[in-house]
Amino acid sequence: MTALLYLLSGVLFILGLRGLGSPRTARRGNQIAAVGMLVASVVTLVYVFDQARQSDALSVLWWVIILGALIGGAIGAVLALKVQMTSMPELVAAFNGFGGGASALVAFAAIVATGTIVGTDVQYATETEVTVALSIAIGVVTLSGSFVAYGKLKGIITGKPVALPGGPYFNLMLVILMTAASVWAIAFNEPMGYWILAAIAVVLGITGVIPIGGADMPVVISLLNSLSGVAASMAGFVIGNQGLIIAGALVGAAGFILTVQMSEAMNRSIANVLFAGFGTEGAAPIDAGDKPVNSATPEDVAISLAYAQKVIVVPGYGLAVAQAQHAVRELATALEERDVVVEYAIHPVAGRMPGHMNVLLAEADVPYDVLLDLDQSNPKFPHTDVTLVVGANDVVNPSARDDSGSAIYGMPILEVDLAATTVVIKRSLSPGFAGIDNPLFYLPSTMMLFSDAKAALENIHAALIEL
Amino acid sequence: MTALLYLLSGVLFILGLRGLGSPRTARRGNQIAAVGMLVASVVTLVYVFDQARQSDALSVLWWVIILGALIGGAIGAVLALKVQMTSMPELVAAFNGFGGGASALVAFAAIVATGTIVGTDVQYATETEVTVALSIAIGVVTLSGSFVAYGKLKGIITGKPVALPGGPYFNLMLVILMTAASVWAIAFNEPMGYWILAAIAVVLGITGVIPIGGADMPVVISLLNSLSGVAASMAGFVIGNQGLIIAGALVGAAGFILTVQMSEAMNRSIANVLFAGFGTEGAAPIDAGDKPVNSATPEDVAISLAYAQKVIVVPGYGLAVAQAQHAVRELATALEERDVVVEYAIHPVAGRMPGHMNVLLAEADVPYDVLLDLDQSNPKFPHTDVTLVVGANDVVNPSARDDSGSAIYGMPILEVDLAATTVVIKRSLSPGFAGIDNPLFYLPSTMMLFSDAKAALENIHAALIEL
Amino acid sequence: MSPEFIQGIVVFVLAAFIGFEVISKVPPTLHTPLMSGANAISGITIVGAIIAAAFADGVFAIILGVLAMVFAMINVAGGFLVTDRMLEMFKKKPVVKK
Amino acid sequence: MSPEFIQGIVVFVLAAFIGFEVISKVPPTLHTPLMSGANAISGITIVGAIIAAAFADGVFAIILGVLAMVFAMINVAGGFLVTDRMLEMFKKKPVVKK
Ligand SMILES: NC(=O)c1ccc[n+]([C@@H]2O[C@H](COP(=O)([O-])OP(=O)(O)OC[C@H]3O[C@@H](n4cnc5c(N)ncnc54)[C@H](OP(=O)(O)O)[C@@H]3O)[C@@H](O)[C@H]2O)c1
Ligand SMILES: NC(=O)c1ccc[n+]([C@@H]2O[C@H](COP(=O)([O-])OP(=O)(O)OC[C@H]3O[C@@H](n4cnc5c(N)ncnc54)[C@H](OP(=O)(O)O)[C@@H]3O)[C@@H](O)[C@H]2O)c1
Repeated sequence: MTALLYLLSGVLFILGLRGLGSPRTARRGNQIAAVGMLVASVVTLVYVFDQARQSDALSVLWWVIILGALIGGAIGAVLALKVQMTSMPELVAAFNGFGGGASALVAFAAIVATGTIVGTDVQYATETEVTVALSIAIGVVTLSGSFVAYGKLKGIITGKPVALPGGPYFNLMLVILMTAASVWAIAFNEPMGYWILAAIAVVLGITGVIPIGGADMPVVISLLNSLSGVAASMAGFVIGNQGLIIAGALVGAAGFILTVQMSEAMNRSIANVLFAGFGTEGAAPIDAGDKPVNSATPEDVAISLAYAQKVIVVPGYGLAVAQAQHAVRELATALEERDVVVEYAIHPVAGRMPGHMNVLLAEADVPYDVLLDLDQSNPKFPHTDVTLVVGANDVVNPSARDDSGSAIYGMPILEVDLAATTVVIKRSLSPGFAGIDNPLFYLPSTMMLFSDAKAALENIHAALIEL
Repeated sequence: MTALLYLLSGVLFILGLRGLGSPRTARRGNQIAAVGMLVASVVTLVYVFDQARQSDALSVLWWVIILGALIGGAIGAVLALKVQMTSMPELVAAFNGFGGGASALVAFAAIVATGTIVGTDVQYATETEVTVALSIAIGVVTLSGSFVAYGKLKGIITGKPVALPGGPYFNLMLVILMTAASVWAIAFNEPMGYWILAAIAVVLGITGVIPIGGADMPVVISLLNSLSGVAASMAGFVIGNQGLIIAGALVGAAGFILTVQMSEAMNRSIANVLFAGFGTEGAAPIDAGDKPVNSATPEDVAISLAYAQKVIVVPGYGLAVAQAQHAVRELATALEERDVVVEYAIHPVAGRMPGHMNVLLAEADVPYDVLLDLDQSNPKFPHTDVTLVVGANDVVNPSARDDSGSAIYGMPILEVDLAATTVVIKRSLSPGFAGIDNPLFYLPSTMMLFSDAKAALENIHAALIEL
Repeated sequence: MSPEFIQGIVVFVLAAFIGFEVISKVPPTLHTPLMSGANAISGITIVGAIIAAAFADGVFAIILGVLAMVFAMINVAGGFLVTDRMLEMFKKKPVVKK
Repeated sequence: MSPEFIQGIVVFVLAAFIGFEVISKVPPTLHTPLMSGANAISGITIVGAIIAAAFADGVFAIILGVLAMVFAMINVAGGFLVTDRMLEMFKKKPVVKK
């Protein structure tokens, strides 16, 4: 029976994941998955109760379960309900780290137990010991890796790629050391080996993630999410629980495929993300030579917007970090009151993680039907009076289309240079994530407004009211 | 180990099925699945050998295995290599029937065994006996149902829907009787019940399929294919073999989804196919009243084709039954020698089963790149000089687009009426599968050539050479 | 229910989900070969047939065993061969003329 | 290898296939919520945490058990809640003006 109920929870996870794959059913999908988790938890509690009833030697430490659940639940709920939508990437990283850590702790609890945990003896079969080592190794790497990702996204740790001595070979060496520690633990029945394994895993999590640029963190988090699924699955082997094995494997595989798709959306391979040290956030301004730039004031921009018929807003990473999603929505409303038609063109990787911009604009109550994706918006730019680019750079760089020597050549872009007038709001001529210059800025039809995104939008709004 | 090797064969089946879903990888997918079958068979032979070695009481009847394999393999191979591509639907039906029958036989063998078949005792647990009943019931229904489908497709049994006394309730009653027989067999431990069950299942297979029209047989076969997968899975429960359970469930589900997709391609629901008795093959000619028809000779058609620049051929069911795929290809070649551009527009349900027309034209060596699907061909008809409709009717019926009262309203069609001239080759003004009149035949721009498809194409070809 | 039987249900459900997902969107062009290929895989019952034939005891059991082998083998051999024959024709041919 | 362990491998492989197939083509718009939702499901390790906490013997084991519960619960509660909060925003809003 227990097995069938775990299967039921697994089926609910499958249906939930499938639901999450389509906009109409996404919310319901998440809820179905949550019900699956509830089923799995209740089944486990009943199982625990039953085990204890059947054996006099066992008594259940209910207070440990309740205490842990209350503390963890409270922390999780507060974080989830308090977080700003712009901070979503780091929150997911943190949650994921805790999940990986929990799997490692379960494996540790299993080897620490002197008596009969889950009815098995302390003396495990070799294959089970291998899964103990795997849950610890993968779980701990997930934990420490996720917190480095968190730090990078939060700005506590530098977002720049940090070169390691020996590059990837350093991490390869750590993996070899971890294997050695595991062999020691398993072959010589030496629990100390597991603790050494965990210690090295902490280091690997750090050195594995630190060489990767801050803007690549979403891909890293997705990969770590896949790993935490695998860690859960391995913990399932340790305690002989198929519910864990099924759900863990499901997330492990789904997370991996999602990672691949995310890399593809950025026109990169996973290997390139993990090992290339791409990304130069905060790089020095490109030497623009004496190429002329049309610098504009908020008043200039307000005038061209006010007398336009059709405006398309192109939000980018800069809008997300400046938290300007509400400001842009308010400006759009003011324009609509003047009968200007305003739409938004959303590049798949605009923002801090794929799909992030849609979340941000949804938060600011931008209606779904004025959000255009890549294929919908590109045919519209030639018929657009003013395109307002807010803190976007790479995703509107015409070199990706025109210059086969460019680092981002071939990446799909929003062709804002085809609009009659393009306004670009950013703080300087600094390059974006890819670290390359953008010919768009020097076009005669482009007006540059050098300012923080939020301040700029508010100033334009103010100037518009004055008109 | 055995379990893991069966898992490997299951994985090969999954990869094979996935490969079959895309044109580039389809052949390789089938080969991968065949390797999976080889793995499963070898693993089973080794397992059998091993069981016998371990127990003195068991000896393996190798000759039974070899004899059966040789006879079955020879029959299967001869049928597969000899069959004409136009007879594909009935061959798949026959193969499928044998598969279902085999599963039922396995279940019977398990209950007949007086000693130790597969190491278990004759006295099965109740749940296992339920699966015995299910494999017998589903397997036998598949067997007899498939052979009725075979007969209908072959023309041995009438293709017309045959109304049953009581309609679907008759079959419902059979299902209830089968349940009663199973309960008798299981609850009272009475093997006779299984034989009665099998006898009623033979009837249900017949009465389930006979009310369905001949042209709907492909959907029925696909559904029976799904059932034979389920029967195999149930047989897996009976003999406690997970290789069977996994592969059977896989095919059962895949076959079911395929059935749904087939029905959708015909603009119908599965329930409509199974219970509506649609289809009136061989119906009396529609009374065309005194609507004028342009009747043409092969010479007339040859002239308009010869002086066209662009011709699109629309093959239908009539081309398939007349086996005219080679004749049409030869005519096209002759036209190409006269610098006429010839392409083919393939409706998804043109032919005797979905996708069948592509197989037939591929057999006749028509190159893949001149085959247009629905979306590719419809924009081309307005720029086409002559459209040559060979034995197609419903799929080119403009009523599906124009007449909201029509039985096929909403079904996607090939809009051949938009071409400058349309030539329709068929034997009479009889309706097609849907049994409704076709306004296309009475258009001023339509020429009707009343003849068997193959003869007509050969006559046009001959006339073309004379020109 | 015995643990083995429950385990059977677990793998049955999981495998069925895979079947559903794998055949999610197949172009109608391939429906005929796919049906034929899936039919060949349902010949997996050959595994059961081998076991039934191998350990048949008594004349009647032997008859059942032989028949099961014959039936299953027709499905397997015929199914894979005919699917391959069909798909071989789909192979991109060099466009000879034009 | 024990039969249970082998059975574990079987369901692992099947479940992984389902994971691959289900997330075959998801629009980038949903990548952020999907990642967050998948992350919540990986909190399934709560099952292990409950068992570890329930049968902990000794102070050290209790500490591990409490920590495992806290960690897993943060992941589960936080993960599902934040995903729901995000997706709630996606809900089609009535277009107020224009
Ligand atoms: N979304 C993802 O999941 C993801 C993940 C990894 C990588 N990427 C990569 O990130 C890039 C995203 O393209 P993007 O065009 O959105 O961003 P981008 O190319 O990184 O450019 C963002 C621009 O925003 C400006 N900016 C930063 N803070 C600002 C503020 N407070 N106010 C105004 N402007 C500000 C910066 O210029 P100033 O410094 O001059 O202000 C910068 O040039 C792509 O290359 C993509 O491949 C995306
Ligand atoms: N492909 C599938 O899988 C499938 C399955 C089930 C149902 N269907 C249904 O079948 C129909 C298929 O449309 P379709 O346009 O291909 O066929 P159709 O509408 O059935 O018409 C076929 C026409 O071919 C003519 N014909 C028959 N034998 C001929 C011969 N030897 N020489 C020349 N003409 C001959 C018949 O007219 P004469 O008698 O006047 O010659 C008939 O009108 C659709 O309604 C579809 O929904 C298809």
